Amino acid sequence: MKFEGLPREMIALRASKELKDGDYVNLGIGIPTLISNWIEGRDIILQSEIGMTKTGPLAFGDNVDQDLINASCQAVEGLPGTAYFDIVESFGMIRSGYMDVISMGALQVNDKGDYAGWNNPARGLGNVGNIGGSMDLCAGANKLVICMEHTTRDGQPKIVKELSYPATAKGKVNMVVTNLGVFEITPQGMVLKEIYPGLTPEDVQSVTGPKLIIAPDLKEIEL
Amino acid sequence: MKFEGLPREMIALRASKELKDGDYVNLGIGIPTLISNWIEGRDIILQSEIGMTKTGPLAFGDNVDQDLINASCQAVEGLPGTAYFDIVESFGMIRSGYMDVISMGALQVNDKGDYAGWNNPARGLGNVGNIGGSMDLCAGANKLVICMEHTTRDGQPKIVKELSYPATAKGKVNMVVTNLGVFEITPQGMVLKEIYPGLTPEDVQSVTGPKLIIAPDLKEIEL
Amino acid sequence: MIDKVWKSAEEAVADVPDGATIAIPGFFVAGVPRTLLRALVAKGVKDITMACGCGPLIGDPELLDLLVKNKVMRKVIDSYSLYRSASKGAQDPFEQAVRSGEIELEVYPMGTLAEKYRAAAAGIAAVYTPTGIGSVVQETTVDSKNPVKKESRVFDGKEYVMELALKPDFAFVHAGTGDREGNLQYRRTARNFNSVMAAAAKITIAEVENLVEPGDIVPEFVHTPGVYVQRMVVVPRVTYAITID
Amino acid sequence: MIDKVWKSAEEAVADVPDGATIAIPGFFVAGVPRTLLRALVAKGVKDITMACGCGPLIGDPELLDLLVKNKVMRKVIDSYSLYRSASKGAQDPFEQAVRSGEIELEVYPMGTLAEKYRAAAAGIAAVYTPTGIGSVVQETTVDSKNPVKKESRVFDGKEYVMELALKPDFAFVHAGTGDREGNLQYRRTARNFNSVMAAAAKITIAEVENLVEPGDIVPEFVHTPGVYVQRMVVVPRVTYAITID
Repeated sequence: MKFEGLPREMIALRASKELKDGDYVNLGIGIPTLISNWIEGRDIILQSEIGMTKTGPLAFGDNVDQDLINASCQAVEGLPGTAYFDIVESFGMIRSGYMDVISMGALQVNDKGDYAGWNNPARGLGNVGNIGGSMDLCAGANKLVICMEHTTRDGQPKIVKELSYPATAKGKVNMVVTNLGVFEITPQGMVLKEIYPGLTPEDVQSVTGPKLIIAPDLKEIEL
Repeated sequence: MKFEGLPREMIALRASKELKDGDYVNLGIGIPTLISNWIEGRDIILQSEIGMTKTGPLAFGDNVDQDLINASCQAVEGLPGTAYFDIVESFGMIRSGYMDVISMGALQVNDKGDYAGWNNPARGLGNVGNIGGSMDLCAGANKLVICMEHTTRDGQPKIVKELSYPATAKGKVNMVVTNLGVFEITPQGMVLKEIYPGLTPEDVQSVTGPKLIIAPDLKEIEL
Repeated sequence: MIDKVWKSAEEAVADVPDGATIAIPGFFVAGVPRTLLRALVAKGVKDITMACGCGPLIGDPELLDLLVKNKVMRKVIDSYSLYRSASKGAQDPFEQAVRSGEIELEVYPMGTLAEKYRAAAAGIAAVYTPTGIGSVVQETTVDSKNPVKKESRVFDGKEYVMELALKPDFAFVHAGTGDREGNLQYRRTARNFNSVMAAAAKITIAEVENLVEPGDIVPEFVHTPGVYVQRMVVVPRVTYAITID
Repeated sequence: MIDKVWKSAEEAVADVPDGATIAIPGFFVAGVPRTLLRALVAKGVKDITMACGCGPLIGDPELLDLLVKNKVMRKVIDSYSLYRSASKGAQDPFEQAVRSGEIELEVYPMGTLAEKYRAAAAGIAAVYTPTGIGSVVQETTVDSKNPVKKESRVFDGKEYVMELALKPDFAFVHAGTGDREGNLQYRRTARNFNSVMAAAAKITIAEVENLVEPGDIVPEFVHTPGVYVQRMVVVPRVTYAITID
């Protein structure tokens, strides 16, 4: 079973509404990177773990500089107020909680707020993989929003009862935004707060591992 | 018993001969600070723990800037090649061994290379005192040269069998330069290597706590 | 537009509660947040712990007297807080308050204090440092009232002492230049403890001599990124005596 | 006069012995010491451990192929050393060498690696970091051949893992500007791991695009003080593709 739901850009748009003016924010590779397209003109400061605050838009043409990239290895621009710093400072501010919101992609999430994203065992490389900055970002997150497709390409749930992939962090996820809905992790479990127009909670439950709690005020996804 | 020996400036001159061209050096408060008067024109780089390499001479008149002081709170100048950095970097480089030579004053030294300098119990403040950067400098020292008067004002030895003052560090001192002689700390004990002209080893021993080893090639202090 | 500038030092410190721990940078006379400290005295507050690095209070004796007379401080943490001269110290109201037990004094090696603030700034719980091995610092905190035991441990045949992060509630910092978004630059040796304390504290209030607009500071040469700074006030550049004697 | 400039990259790396651990900064394409690495390949050396931070080798695929074909490396330490695409990775000689066991790969969270180099730079034996708690990183090193157990510990009700300092024998660094005494400045995001690795290593060799005289760099804006740098070489600024795909 597979439902279409929101395109990736719209998942990013919905996630962008979790950011408040004045927030310092770090966006991971994948759908989270697309959030930056939806916050232009707002007072939201993007941190890039390579060592930069106030990361600007993607750079093109003469503005491309190999010494100015974001954490996804894309050429970017600075902005008035940009600061550069070294990697030690960059991860110091991440771990000690200066990021108001962090958004990451994921391979799997469960209803306890655990998530897996750094190592897909199907690659056959055993216990090694690309950790990058993901575990540090989780360690320091004040609000961790996972943005992902609701299911794998072949329709398997990515919201699962127990992670089968190696965990990136446990109990750190606050919210999950997928193409089918918006979910909040609570001590009682995973709450379906917003749903893609035309789907029923039963539809969403049918492609979700753990039993969902349906919010009493469930509404359509707000874009 | 008290012998006159070298004036403080000459103790500093003798100690300055322990510095090689290219050395990075940190000089503590007291006689060590005077060493800087003897190295002008040489390729010796002074680090000041406030956060500065290539510390220049004392500043006077219009060159005085309250934002440019050395670790002894004296106005100083910069030099071409000066770098400023923060306190974390400053003590990082001290602890991890980037200082080739460190020179400090002392209240007491013994023949095992222990020394006391941060807390004079006679002040009556109990266990508290001014530690400053002294213990970090000892922890990172490659070569620690103590410069001091050989005895207290009332003629008591400052080179002692056992420290009666609280230790700054243990087993870290390599060399002691006093008004009466130059001493090296070795696994066998304290070796009198150079002596003030006119004094005998017995004279020096008479104002020194531990039994001295007299160097077979004992000579007059080289200035 | 993000604008972290407050109207006055008095407003910026108005919510500092009794009992707070405030990080005070400065190395004797260099880089001390004198205006914010005077605003704190004027506000009237008690039982403050002043978490210092290297003698910012004896670098400003008039201020130190105000702090003692107004009974602002319960405790001082520092590496070099006493006058070098014992006879001058005996006359000093601060040292007298330490002797009488009215103010608690806890001292650390300077580099250890730097690491304690740095650990807090970087989300690190504790570090193992070689500094102080063989001294009383290895065994306990050096505190005029309540020494607390410490742990040490051997790595690769060498001893190290475990030091815990020290996270202040507030930091007052002093910068030569700052933009409205909180990016700061310090002059010469006035940087010292300012940058690490700005990063370590929960709320950082920066007094700046020159206020500029975002973009005016070359981005490679920012010393304290604005993310660490919550409030700013503009202060005049005042000249004062360079001495701790 | 102190002058740390050597005639060529080849001379500057000539004494790197087989089996050395070399810190290689760079974040994918930014700030990678490409000239020094090519000189190392040309010299011919074996069993090197490349201690990286964030994918400087996959940022320069031609170089990575050279390193693998010439069997320069015994081990790579990194946080992000594999191509993102599994299909591209399967074609990659480096990934194949990891699979076959010819090259050992040890991976850490990026911030943990930064702390490990930083601890070495600062004379700290170990730190307690919250990163990796709840993952395999808490229990052991993540190593393709020899995972080693780690310790964790609770401070104030929160778990932290103990990470040891990582001190390289050499660091090769790349700076935009440097003076003859070794003071360095990095451009924009090319700083990344360069400054911490320069401070961490026993011997640091810096390749610089612009060589200037002492005094030409504003002293407040030095990123790496010259005390950390033992050798320098001047290299041209080469433009290359910005991609890891």
